[in-house]
Amino acid sequence: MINVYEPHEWKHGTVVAGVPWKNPVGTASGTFQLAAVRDYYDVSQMGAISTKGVSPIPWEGNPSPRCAESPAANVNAVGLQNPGVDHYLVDDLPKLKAMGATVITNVAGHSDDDYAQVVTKLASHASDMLEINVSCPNVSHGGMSVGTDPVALYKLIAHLRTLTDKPMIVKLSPNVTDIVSVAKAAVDGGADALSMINTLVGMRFDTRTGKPIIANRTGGVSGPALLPIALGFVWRVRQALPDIPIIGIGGVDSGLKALEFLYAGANAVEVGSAALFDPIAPLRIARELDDLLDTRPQLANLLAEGKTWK
Amino acid sequence: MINVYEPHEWKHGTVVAGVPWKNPVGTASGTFQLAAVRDYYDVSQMGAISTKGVSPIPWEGNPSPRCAESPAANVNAVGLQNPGVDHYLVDDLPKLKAMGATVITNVAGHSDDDYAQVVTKLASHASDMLEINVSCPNVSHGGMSVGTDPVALYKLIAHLRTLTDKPMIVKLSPNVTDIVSVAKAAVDGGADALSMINTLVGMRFDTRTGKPIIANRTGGVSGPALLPIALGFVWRVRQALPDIPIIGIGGVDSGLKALEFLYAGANAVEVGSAALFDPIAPLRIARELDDLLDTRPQLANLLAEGKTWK
Amino acid sequence: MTASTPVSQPMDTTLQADTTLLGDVPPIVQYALQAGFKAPRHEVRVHHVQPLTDGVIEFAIIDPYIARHAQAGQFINLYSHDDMRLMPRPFGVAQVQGDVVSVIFAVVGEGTEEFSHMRQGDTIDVLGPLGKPYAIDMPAHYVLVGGGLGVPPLIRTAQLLRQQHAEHTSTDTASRSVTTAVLGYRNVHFADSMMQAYADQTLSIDDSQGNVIDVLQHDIAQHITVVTSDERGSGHMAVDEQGLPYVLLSCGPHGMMKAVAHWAAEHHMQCQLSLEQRMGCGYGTCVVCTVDTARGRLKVCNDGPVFTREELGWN
Amino acid sequence: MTASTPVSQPMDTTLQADTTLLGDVPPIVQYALQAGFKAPRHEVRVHHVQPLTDGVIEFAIIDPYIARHAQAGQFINLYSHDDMRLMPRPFGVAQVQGDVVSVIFAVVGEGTEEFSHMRQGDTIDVLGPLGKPYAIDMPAHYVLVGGGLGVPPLIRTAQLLRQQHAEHTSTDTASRSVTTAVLGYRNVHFADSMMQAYADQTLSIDDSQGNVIDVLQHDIAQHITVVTSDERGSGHMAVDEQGLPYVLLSCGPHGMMKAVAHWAAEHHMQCQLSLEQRMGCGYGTCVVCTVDTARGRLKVCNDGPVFTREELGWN
Ligand SMILES: Cc1cc2nc3c(=O)[nH]c(=O)nc-3n(C[C@H](O)[C@H](O)[C@H](O)COP(=O)(O)OP(=O)(O)OC[C@H]3O[C@@H](n4cnc5c(N)ncnc54)[C@H](O)[C@@H]3O)c2cc1C
Ligand SMILES: Cc1cc2nc3c(=O)[nH]c(=O)nc-3n(C[C@H](O)[C@H](O)[C@H](O)COP(=O)(O)OP(=O)(O)OC[C@H]3O[C@@H](n4cnc5c(N)ncnc54)[C@H](O)[C@@H]3O)c2cc1C
Ligand SMILES: Cc1cc2nc3c(=O)[nH]c(=O)nc-3n(C[C@H](O)[C@H](O)[C@H](O)COP(=O)(O)O)c2cc1C
Ligand SMILES: Cc1cc2nc3c(=O)[nH]c(=O)nc-3n(C[C@H](O)[C@H](O)[C@H](O)COP(=O)(O)O)c2cc1C
Ligand code: FES
Ligand code: FES
Repeated sequence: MINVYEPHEWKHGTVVAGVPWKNPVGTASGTFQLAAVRDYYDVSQMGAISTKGVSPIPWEGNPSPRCAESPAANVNAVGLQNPGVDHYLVDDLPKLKAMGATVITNVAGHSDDDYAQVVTKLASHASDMLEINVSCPNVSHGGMSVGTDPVALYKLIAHLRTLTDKPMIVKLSPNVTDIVSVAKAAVDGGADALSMINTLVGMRFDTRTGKPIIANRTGGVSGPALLPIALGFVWRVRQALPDIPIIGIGGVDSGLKALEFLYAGANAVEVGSAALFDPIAPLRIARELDDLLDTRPQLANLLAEGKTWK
Repeated sequence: MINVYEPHEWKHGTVVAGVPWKNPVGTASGTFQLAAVRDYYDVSQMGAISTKGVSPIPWEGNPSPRCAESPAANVNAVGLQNPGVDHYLVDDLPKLKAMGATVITNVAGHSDDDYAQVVTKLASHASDMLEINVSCPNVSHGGMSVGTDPVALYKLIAHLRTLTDKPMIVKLSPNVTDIVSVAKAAVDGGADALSMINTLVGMRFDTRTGKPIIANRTGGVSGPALLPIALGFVWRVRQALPDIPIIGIGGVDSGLKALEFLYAGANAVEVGSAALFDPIAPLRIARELDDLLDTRPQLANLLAEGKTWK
Repeated sequence: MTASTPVSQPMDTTLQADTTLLGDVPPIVQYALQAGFKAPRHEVRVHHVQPLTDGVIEFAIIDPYIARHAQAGQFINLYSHDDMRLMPRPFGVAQVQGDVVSVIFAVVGEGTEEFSHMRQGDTIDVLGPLGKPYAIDMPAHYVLVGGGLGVPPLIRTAQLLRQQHAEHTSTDTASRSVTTAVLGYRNVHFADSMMQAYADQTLSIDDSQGNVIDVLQHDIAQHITVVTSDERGSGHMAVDEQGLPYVLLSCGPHGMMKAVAHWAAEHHMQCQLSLEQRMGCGYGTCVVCTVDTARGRLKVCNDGPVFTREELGWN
Repeated sequence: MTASTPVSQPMDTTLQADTTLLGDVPPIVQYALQAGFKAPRHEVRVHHVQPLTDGVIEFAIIDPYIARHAQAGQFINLYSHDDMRLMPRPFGVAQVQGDVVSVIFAVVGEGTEEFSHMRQGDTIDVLGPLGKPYAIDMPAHYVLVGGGLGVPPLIRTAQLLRQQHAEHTSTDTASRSVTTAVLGYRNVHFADSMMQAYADQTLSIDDSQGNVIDVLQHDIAQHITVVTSDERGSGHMAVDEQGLPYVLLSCGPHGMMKAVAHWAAEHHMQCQLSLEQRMGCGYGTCVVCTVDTARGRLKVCNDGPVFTREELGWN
């Protein structure tokens, strides 16, 4: 068993869109709240921390219940509850930077203007990267709809590009017919990297009442069940776009599964649901991967240079 | 434990697009080979038998290996290997009918003309229903591509409609941005029912070699992992199309999960992967559901009339 | 690129002292404590599993860490062995005896079904203790109002009040708290004997006899004197015959707690209520478990599960 | 709509007779047999789990049904307790002793890892016996050529040949078959002693010494006489010194079997080979496990796993 608390000299760091990561494993947006997680491990040890989606004003999210269980998965409909960008800029962001974390600010919006406001406010602050979430299935406007329409997405990203010099990751939705055209639109618009996948739309029913378990009715499916689907998306985009940095997300709960994403063509991964089931899972996975890469020098060398591979 | 071998008087039959089913549980296409299954249980007891996809000429499918495991799922790329419609008409079909089974012939094609040939040949034979598979992710032409384009789908179904009077089910792909527009295209083209979902595209990698496990590289994900996703698709289509019969497919491995599909708006279900892991699973599920419906008389009454509900 | 940063310490300095348990807990917990962090999810042994009544199980684990830390009304997450069921199952800590921590649960679904079949010596994963506890520092007459499977965390609360009692007894008799338990059951009074071990008085009722409000009305109301609380300037305050302020702590079905909060408001009692909500993580990272409060949408798992009547706006 | 149809009988009439096991097998198997069907997936107890050498495990279950039915070269599916791992794990039946059925496997992944930690009395789900067996009815000199984890199903084959031998011995000495085992290992000769219990002769070799072709060449070739087989009109046929026709049965790594098939062809021996392929179901319903043969793409699980050299076109 790995002791994640013992000081560790990371052996296999990487560079994503020019930003150095201590290791190729980040936390996934919406599954990391600093105030809760900092009591469990030194979060600055992660490759990067992707924050909860940040909106221009505080959002209260969806009514409860917000989640349901499913085989090897959970279904959630938080609806991007967050205290807004102003709060974020004086609270989580400075705290994370003070701890030495590499920070990815996940940006949420109901409209192009929402995204623009948040990106503008962040431009002059210490966030290392931005992750534009155009793929949340749990908000009624914006969110996923932008992420499923290449034309709208191109327009949005091209506009945001004019507002910031920060490395900009676009987080893609799996709820699409043709991921490659969406990915290309994001890259053409000026994305520096892609992260994928966000959750798949899904739901469960209470077999006593016959009603949906989640108040919002549908939610987003995450967890190990997503793994093969997410790998398929990453691989297909990597075939089409050999050079864009890709962060693989979906069902990573071990170093071996993180490794699968690297083989699929990802430059790094983010860990979501696994952290819900054990607070220290992201760091454990980072450590497992660090050891697995010892025996794969070729892959480790490419990673160290922040290159992609096929 | 239910004894599936004991003679059983089905309490809760249904009617799907005018065709009586002994119970609302069928087998899903590609997971039922008569020659193998008949040794394990009386297949005529199922609500319906959906056969392996039938093509105009024998197809040899994809090279091996054709499957990989994944959490609560399997990934397969059989590629519709089958001995062709002529063989089907003299072998499986008459045998199934002689046993008293309600038969759904799953129709496969690489082109509109392929589908038309099979439908034409079947028109004068004893198959009770046709299930047009426009959603197989594992063939390079036709297959899924038709099922993700509403315009092409409408055209295909409208043409097939002129070739047969048999109740025609269109089997939808989950690999789409907007299932409702695809579903509407199928119904507008003349579909009598919809079945959903086929498999989601996915893949796994061998962490020793770094290569995809499946020879075809990507495959279709099936099994319990699909459940919430499939329920979400059925529910959304049911909201949009209150009257079309829907057969729910994806991750059904118990009577309770079949029941969830009925609550989501399905008129019946098909059982796929569960049969791979236990030959008698489909019949067990049918029996479990038959008992569960005893305590849900309202639902059972609607079912008996072949109605849909919300 | 190679980076090295020494493991930094968490902000919560209260965690740092506790390195006394190092010998008795699983290595991962030892390492966490040594580094000054909370224990992560860890594997422990089952001590016993015992049915209390139909479908209600007492489930005990050996966990010195949780035993030492579980405060009033806190809960722990139990996890299934079957990865088809990944989500946490939260249960209020019911009792601590030495290193043995017990919870009491109703078998309602797949997870509780699985746990109910476990036996002594089996292993199970656990995280906790979790959640904001009942505030029981103030000397008071605590009225513990529990309904059904809301009773267990109140047993632990009574146990801690009894411990405070024992610690204070020699030095400061004036500030001793008093505990009255008011318990409502569907039928079998399965937790009375446990509660009696700690509470000064245990009153209980089941559905065939009435409900907890009947008990409060019949057995508590007459002992209340309402005084004017100058100190706080908050107007009226209920005290008992010894002059101890009444504080009502409740856990149980939503409807019962609303009625209890209402009753407490009418009788000028402070009132803290412990809520339930479906949870994604149980430790505050997913924002799945919210409840609407006067302070906005808060997380039941670590802004609660205990909230005041005022926070909930239950008047 | 209500429909009722009596349970019809399966086509395979050989199944119908076997209702003698009714008392010893799980109810679901009893019911299946009574109704004239094959046993579905069912739960049995583990009899023992024993390491034979590093990472190679003998795993035995108590299963009277499989014990009675397992033919030469057939396999069984074992299933994980963890529903994250739904797929079947196929293993050749290695030995049957009374009601105890054993397999021998290498720990290579998650499933075999899990099984290797099981202990006597644990439960496990199983399906089988599955697959088309080696044809061993003809009196012959059977040369069983196994490599590594391909050896186990050949042990069962030798066991059945020995049983035939025992049954024939009193009446018909002329038609007694002879069994020579030729086994190749990476290092430890873990299965020799088991094979010796049944085979007339057991020759083995490991990678440091050479390979099975070396053994065939050195110890078998010189005993071969090639005769003209008029009866079949198929030209030449290898017979041993007693005039028994040689039949080569092989199971092992792909490369080894190809070499063996080639050697057999050169020496005019009949040759049957048992293949491996990733399986979705193991019983013939999913068409996942195919191999390309002269008769087209066939299913390893129930068109095989045993194929003739001619079917495979391995010349
Ligand atoms: C803070 C807290 C303390 C609790 N303490 C107790 C206790 O002491 N005794 C007791 O019997 N029960 C208690 N519960 C309820 C208990 O958590 C659920 O009954 C249990 O999780 C059901 O699990 P299951 O696998 O049997 O049900 P399933 O329906 O199979 O569970 C599926 C999912 O839904 C969740 N879920 C189902 N019912 C509830 C519920 N009522 N509340 C929250 N989540 C639910 C499960 O945790 C799981 O994630 C408490 C709940 C909370 C939030
Ligand atoms: C007919 C047949 C008979 C076999 N007999 C034996 C035997 O007697 N002894 C023995 O050690 N092995 C045997 N094997 C191989 C054995 O099935 C695999 O080693 C085993 O399934 C690996 O399981 P795992 O969970 O440890 O590996 P994992 O890699 O975790 O398995 C993942 C999936 O891949 C499949 N898989 C992995 N390796 C193989 C393989 N080599 N062949 C087929 N499927 C595989 C598994 O069944 C499972 O579905 C046989 C295979 C077949 C097809
Ligand atoms: C509770 C929860 C909340 C989430 N919130 C966000 C969010 O705010 N922004 C975002 O981009 N993704 C969000 N996600 C999606 C995850 O970041 C991730 O893409 C997804 O869960 C798949 O990864 P996993 O299988 O590792 O969980 C959320 C996921 C969960 C489970
Ligand atoms: C091995 C395999 C082969 C399949 N072949 C077909 C097919 O020929 N035609 C078809 O429409 N669907 C095919 N499917 C899809 C299933 O019918 C079903 O839609 C899917 O597996 C989801 O259901 P499940 O989760 O119950 O398996 C196949 C699925 C599997 C696992
Ligand atoms: S359950 Fe995750 S924040 Fe409360
Ligand atoms: S494994 Fe399913 S047909 Fe062979």
